[in-house]
Amino acid sequence: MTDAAQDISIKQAVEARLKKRHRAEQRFRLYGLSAILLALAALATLIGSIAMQAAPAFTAWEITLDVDLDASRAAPGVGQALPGSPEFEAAVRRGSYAGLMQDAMRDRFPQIEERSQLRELFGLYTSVSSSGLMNRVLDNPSLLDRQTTHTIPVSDDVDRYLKGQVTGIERVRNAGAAQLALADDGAASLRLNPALLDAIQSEAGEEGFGFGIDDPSVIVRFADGAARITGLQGDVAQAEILTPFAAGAGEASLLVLETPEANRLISDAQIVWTETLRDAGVITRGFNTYLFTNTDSREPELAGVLGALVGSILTMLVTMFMAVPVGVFTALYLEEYAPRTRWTDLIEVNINNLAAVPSIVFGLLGLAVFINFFGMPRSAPLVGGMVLALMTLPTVIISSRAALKAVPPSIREAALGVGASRTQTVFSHVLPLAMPGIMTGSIIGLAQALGETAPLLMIGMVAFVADTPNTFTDPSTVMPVQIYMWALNPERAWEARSAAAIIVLLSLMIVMNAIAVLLRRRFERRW
Amino acid sequence: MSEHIVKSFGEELEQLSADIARMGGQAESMVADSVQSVIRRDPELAREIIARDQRVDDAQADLERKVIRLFALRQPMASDLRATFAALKISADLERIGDLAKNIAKRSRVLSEAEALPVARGVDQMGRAVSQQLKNVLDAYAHSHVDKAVDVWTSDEEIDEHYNSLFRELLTYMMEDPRMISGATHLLFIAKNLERIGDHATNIAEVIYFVVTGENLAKDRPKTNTVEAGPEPEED
Amino acid sequence: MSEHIVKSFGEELEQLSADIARMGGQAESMVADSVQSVIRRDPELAREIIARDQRVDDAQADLERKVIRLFALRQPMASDLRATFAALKISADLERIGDLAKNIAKRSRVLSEAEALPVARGVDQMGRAVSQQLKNVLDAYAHSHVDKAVDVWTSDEEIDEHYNSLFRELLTYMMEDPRMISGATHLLFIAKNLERIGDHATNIAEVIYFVVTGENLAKDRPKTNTVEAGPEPEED
Amino acid sequence: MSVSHIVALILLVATAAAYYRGRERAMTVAGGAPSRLHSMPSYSGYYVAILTGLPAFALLMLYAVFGTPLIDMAAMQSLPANVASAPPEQIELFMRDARALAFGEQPSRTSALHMDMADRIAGLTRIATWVVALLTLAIAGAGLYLGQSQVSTTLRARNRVETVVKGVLLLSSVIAILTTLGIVLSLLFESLRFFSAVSPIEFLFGLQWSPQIALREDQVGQSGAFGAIPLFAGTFLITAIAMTVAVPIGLYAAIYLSEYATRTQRKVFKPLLEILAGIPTVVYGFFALLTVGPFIRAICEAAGFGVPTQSALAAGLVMGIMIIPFVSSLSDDVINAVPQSLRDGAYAMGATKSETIRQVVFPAALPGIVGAVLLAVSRAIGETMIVVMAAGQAAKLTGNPFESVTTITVQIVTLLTGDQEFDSPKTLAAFALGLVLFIVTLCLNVIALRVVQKYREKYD
Amino acid sequence: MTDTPTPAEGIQPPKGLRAAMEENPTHGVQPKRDMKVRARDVSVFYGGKQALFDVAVDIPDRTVTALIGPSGCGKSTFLRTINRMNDTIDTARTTGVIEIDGQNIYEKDVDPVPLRARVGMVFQKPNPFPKSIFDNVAYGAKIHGIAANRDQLEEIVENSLRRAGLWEEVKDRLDQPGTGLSGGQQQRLVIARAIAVSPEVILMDEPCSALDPIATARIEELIDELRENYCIIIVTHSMAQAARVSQQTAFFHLGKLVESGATEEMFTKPRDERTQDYITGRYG
Amino acid sequence: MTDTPTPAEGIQPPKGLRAAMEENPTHGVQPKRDMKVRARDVSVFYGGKQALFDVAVDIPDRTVTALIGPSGCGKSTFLRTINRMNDTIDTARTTGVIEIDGQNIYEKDVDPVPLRARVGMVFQKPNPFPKSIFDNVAYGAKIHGIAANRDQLEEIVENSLRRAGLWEEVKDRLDQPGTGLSGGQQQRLVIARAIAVSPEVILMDEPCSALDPIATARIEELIDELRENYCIIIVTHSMAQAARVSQQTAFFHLGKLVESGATEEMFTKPRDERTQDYITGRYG
Repeated sequence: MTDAAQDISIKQAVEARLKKRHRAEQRFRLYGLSAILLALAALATLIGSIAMQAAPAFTAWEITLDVDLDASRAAPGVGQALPGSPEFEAAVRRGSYAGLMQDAMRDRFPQIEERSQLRELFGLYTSVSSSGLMNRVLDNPSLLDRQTTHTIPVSDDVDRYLKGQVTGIERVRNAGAAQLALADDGAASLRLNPALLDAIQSEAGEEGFGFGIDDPSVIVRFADGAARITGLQGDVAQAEILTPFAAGAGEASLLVLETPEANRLISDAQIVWTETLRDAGVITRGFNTYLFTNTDSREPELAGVLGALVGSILTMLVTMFMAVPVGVFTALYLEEYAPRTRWTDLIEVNINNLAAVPSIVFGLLGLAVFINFFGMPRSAPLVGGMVLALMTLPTVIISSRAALKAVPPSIREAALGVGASRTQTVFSHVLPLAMPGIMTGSIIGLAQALGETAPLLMIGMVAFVADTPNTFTDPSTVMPVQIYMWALNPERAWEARSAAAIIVLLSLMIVMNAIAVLLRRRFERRW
Repeated sequence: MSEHIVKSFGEELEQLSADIARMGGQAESMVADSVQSVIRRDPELAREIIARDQRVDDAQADLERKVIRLFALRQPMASDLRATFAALKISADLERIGDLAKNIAKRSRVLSEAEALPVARGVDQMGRAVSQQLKNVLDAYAHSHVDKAVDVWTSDEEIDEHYNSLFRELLTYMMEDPRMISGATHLLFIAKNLERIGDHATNIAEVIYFVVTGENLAKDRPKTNTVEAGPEPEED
Repeated sequence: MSEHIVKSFGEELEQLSADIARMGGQAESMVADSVQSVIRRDPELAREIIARDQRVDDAQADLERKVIRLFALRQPMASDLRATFAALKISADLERIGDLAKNIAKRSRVLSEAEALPVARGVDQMGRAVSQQLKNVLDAYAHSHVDKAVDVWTSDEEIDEHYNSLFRELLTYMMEDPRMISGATHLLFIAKNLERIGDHATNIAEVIYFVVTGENLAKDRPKTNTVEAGPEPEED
Repeated sequence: MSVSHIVALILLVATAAAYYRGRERAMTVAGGAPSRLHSMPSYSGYYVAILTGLPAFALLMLYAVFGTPLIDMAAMQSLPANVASAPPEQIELFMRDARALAFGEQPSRTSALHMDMADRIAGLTRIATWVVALLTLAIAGAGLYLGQSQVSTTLRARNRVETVVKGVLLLSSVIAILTTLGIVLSLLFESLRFFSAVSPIEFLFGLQWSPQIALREDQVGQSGAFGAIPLFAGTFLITAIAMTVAVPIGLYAAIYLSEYATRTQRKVFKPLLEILAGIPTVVYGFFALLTVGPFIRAICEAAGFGVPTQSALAAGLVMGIMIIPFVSSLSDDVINAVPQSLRDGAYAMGATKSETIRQVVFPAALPGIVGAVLLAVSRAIGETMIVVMAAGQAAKLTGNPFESVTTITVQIVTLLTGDQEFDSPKTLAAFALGLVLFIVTLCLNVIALRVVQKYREKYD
Repeated sequence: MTDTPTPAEGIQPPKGLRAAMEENPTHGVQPKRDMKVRARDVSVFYGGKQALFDVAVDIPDRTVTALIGPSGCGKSTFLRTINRMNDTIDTARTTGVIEIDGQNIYEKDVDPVPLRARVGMVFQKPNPFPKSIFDNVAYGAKIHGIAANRDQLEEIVENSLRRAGLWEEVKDRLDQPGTGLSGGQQQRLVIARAIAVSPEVILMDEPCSALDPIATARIEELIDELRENYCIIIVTHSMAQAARVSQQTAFFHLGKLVESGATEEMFTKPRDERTQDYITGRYG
Repeated sequence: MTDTPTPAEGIQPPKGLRAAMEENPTHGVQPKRDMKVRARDVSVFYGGKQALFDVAVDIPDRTVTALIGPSGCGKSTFLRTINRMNDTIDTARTTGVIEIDGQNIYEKDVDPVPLRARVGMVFQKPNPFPKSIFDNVAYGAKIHGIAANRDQLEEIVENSLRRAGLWEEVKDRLDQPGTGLSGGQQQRLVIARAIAVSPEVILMDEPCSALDPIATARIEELIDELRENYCIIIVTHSMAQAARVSQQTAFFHLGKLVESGATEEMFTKPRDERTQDYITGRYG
């Protein structure tokens, strides 16, 4: 090879291939980068879509009513019962708060008298909300016989309408004058001035829709009233009155709802009332505190995560106090004490396997052993925590072992070499050095457990629980299960709720992981 | 003994031995030739020998340089260390032997111009004995023969006897004929030189013993002649 | 130069220098004393000197052992290597100087029994010159003075002149009075020995030059006397 | 605070005191020079504390676990014969009410018999509590005495304490074994009950899965159809889709991260990918159900054919995304474990980066990567929430990814949530499915772990 | 060079071997003197594999004894039998007798923990605890209850650091982590830590293999100083190092002790052909 | 000893240094001869830290040149500039000029990939690929497309293994994994792998530090044989090794090149005080 000619030919051979090789290099690198970008795009889509779905759930439209807490209706037969006494409480509980609120509502729309219309009107909020008012009275008896304002969330359909999720809306204010023509048979006709007519036609005409039940609704509002146009003849429009007019004519404004009434859960009339109430400042938008202060509910607008959150915390406590000490002790035993025998090999293989056993199998274990065999209560954080502890145990053991392994043997040799016993070596050198790693691993394991759903479904944590659990044996649910249950509800309002719950859960996990990362950063030691 | 893993180290050590062997050969021939130049009164041979000494000197300087190099670069151990060390010592002895032979040659040139002295046979005999010693000890070195080296070491005595008899003979001549004093003095020194060459051969024998066994030959060499015995004090 | 990190290595090297210094002192005093014993015709002193030589020999053997040990255990490098090597060479020279002094002492014992020769002054002068050379070169070694060593090396010529004149003088005596031949022969050898001691001092000077500079002194020493000049061939 | 709580508190204090007592004693024995002792004084302290506390606490624990059943048993000795011969469920109910009465809780019903039993239980409990309390304190006292009298310069307190510590650690490690044992036994036990009703052959090879039929006993074909092949097929289909997504993306991502990414890129990308791993599966399910499913449907409708929102493809895609970080981080570990020296070796030969990766790093890491992929497969098979929410319920035997399919895990969830009779084959079928799931994943895990372990040994 | 024990004082061949060696006059029977460690028939098995075969050797006090030999020759294994560090390896099994001051440390009732305080050990890689310099040195004294109070402890720490030649370099930063020192300093810290419990024997397992020549030289200098007070046994990969620091050398080969004796002898005239080959770098 | 280049043929001090050295007669200006590698003003920075300062040195062909110096002196860093291995470290930046056969390898258009085929490298720890012995050696030839067919490839593999002195040991098991060989054999395998692409320069970064003395001796022997055909540059921790294998030595200290010259000169009469101190083991 010292032959110069050969050297040159080798050089040429090398040069000849270079271009091809560099192109391959570029390609390969591109694949790698695309893979990462693809994965990140998926992440972005996931987070983005959830955030978008969740965003509306963090605000809530509320209706504020002036309620007259007449004692005869709010606390019938209260007599002289002292506030706070059982008699007082019983009296208040007998009170008809729903009625009081309906009265307050009716005061807003004195024109409405029809029963069916009234039912629709009261459908703007959920009647269950009236219990809130009762609780206020119980807490503050001085409210009795007074006028007070009470704020409740509007119903989910109204809420969705107000957030623009139900239908597209076109509003034309001061569109022109309108005059009520005749209104004898419930159906009415309106005389519209040309400007208004133009406006209606320009809204409707382009798409050429009619004014049937399957067409977008065109509503004319003036003089505190509103009517939905059902047909046009010259400058006269047939209309269905939604809210009676206070006067015969007025400067009208137009409301065009793109989704036909038949395709939505909120009626034209409800929309009109909602609009009216909003214009009056009775319906306002605020931060959705219900999401955090309420427990689960059948009504989306009232449902909150508090119960599930407390359930999760209780469950995690059980998991933590079981999995972490046992896991760390096991890791210590295996890593520092156990002689390498068949027995320890078995334990080791076993632990590694457990780490990869599907979580649902742990659920089956919990169901068969804890609930059926030991007869422990279903749906309880205690059982849930135990099942999750068993599931988390391998993670804790493995990460603790990794942390212990990362402590260089030289430290052990050093300690043994100066005459420390095995236990002294372990507890005064190895364990403290491994502690940050153990903590990090444990927190990550707990965070995983926090997000775990499947095994808890097995042990009945899927039940509907309307109370906040107080003890480890109370029935409860946990965050991920709550999300699962909400997500499976058919009403569209749950979608946002569960997305919001997801955001809460993710924030919780982010906090835990951040602590873990911080711990790792703070105490990371490179050997 | 096995070979060195690093061949060049082994080669360098062998090179040292080879250098010693070559130097030994040169020194040996110089000794034999110088005695011949005395006996044959051959100034040409003498001149040639004197020129040859430079080669031995150069060889010795070269060898010394190699040994230092070896110590610096190879750090020889155990037998290698002893061999290296021995090469150093033997080369010094050989260089001295060369010098002594050169001195004999120089004196032979002076003698060849003066009147001949009737001691040629004695010088010849002594020269042969010394040459033989030298040859034996170099053979012992070449083949690492301890026994042969010990033989040389013990038989130094013979040469000392040659020297003593030659010394007495020369003194007698000088007293008999003062004209001969100058020549006899040179012969005296020649004899002395031969005796010294014998001593160096014994030194080499000691070194060989050390190389092979790692031990020193006992200090009390079984020398028989005493200081007071002859008219001549024993050097060393 | 800084200290060795491993102190004991430094100590061992210093020990070598100290050993050389002590040997040098012993050799120096032996040379001076042996000349005195010739001049003062003091057989007692001579006997004592002969005994003292054993010490120098032992010291040299000991030093050689230490050097081998040092090579084996410390693998000296660079200046340390040169110093170790130098110690080895200087000790060999000193040992030879001791031997030569002993030989002078032996001859002085023989001489003191015979008739006195009138060359005491010449021997004395030459002895002093040689002793001075030796002293200078040992000083140069102790203080690593290259210049001083080079001085010694160049001034060897002086001693050679002393020797030549003493040689001629002695030859004259011998021819004049054959009874003196025996004594004069011894004196001849004594002068020769002194001249050799001077040569060894020059050798030591060369070694010192090598230790300090790492270079060899040029081979062509500026010697003035030529082979044919005097009646005596120059030993090299 | 109950007597037991007070005793526990006293015991705690006594244990702490015993520690100080033991240490003090050791110092006294040593005359102030601890080096004369075999063990340091604190070990004597621990030793005495252990003797004092451990047996006593053990007794308390035993009482807490077995006390109630023992008392019940003792109380039941006096049950009238007619009650005693009642079915066990009724006795159980009766005892529960009696216990509730005894401890002042709300019973479901009361009777004289109930009151009688309640009195008996209350009395026995009071006696037992006091006996146990006194016994506990006595044991603690004895331990304290024994312990401190043993303290001497030659007492091997350290060795004894360490033996106890080791014992505790050993006990902990047994729990992991017990868990596996629990899984195996519970699955096996219930599955055997299932197989006594449905033949394993039918279960494993049957093509029809419709367990819903068997709701009422008088229904025809009450055993329903328990042929699990459609479930296996559905599981396989979804897993295959998931792996098609996850393996290439995960692997290339790992390679890019470990070999190409600059330090800043790595700092940004890696945690982002890890976020993907940390997201709960229920969130992925939600995503699949409400975003991916409708999206796929929309695309298909645009392309002219109708598909259901819940489809194998939606579930598989999302599961694939979920598994990407799993594959990438395991592969990243494996690739990083390949020693730098190998890369240096290849670079020094003049290999380009991609050549180094493809020809040296990847082959070296292959066993580990195979292990990682197997683990990912096992994970995909066992994944529950995504498929429950996004794959549908239809037990169809199909290879069309746009159709809705069902999987083993979906069926387990379906069968076990809601009201259930615990001995109907429908419920038990879930355990049989669980057993299959466990065995399959176990096999995958064992193989994967073996492969990974072999790989690790190579570069340790 | 000054007070090297002569071969006669050095490593004693045990009785069994003496007969074989009496031919060699420098290795004849010698009166037994000040032997700190005596090993007889020491064999070590790792699992089913025998790593050490019937090693018998006597190691004198106040001397540095080097164990040399090619990789896997058993020198480290033998070193670790002397403080029973092999006990910490599950599969290791040691047979035979090792006496320290006449007491067999492999007897049943010997607790290896206090034994390791008597027999200190320094490892290949410096392994200070990730604690302060002070705590590193004080650790042994603490667990063995050697210091009665803080003052005593401080005294022990200072003394040990002084002896290890580290005091001047670290006295102003005793509270800083020991892991922040340079490699050579760390190794001296570890030696100080070993000294702090006043061991009788110090074992060193290739203590300089992770250090550069200058740090190595410092450690060698330290070993040389410590020799006056301890029985030091050092395993080294480097023959040159064995030559420099030790007075006694034992050569291991294939798990057997081939030859032992004064270092000077070993490096100038080894008796066994294998030793000779190894030392001079020949095929072995 | 036989064909050592004299100092005059050896490492040439660059022009800048020559003036300073002309006092010393053995280091006067020499005619430029057969210099394979020329470095000028080479500095290396790791992040903000400068690891190498303006190194200027000429390295002759067909010679072993040793780079020595205490830990962290920059010797390995310099070595890695010669085949641009430092490029693979993100934070490393190299300035200055390194010429191989007169071509500056740090010029913009120089592709490090073919460069590394010309400049082979052997590392501290033997790093055979986890492939068969054959594939290990064939690797370079394959990626660079050197062999036209299987026969040529086999020939290249055999030749390289022969040159690396490994052929006899492995010829019967070429298909077995290279990682199954012993440490010393692995290192020779790696050398064979480097040779297979016919490099002109071979860099070795402490190639024996992971090996025992016997394996080390084998590698040194191999290096000595390879010298006839290659320009070999070796970084070594061990001065003794530098002395044994090299003809030229360069001494680095604190990132600077202190002295370079013939090895024999360096080890018997170094010119710089720092070199002297380092080589003789004095405080430096």
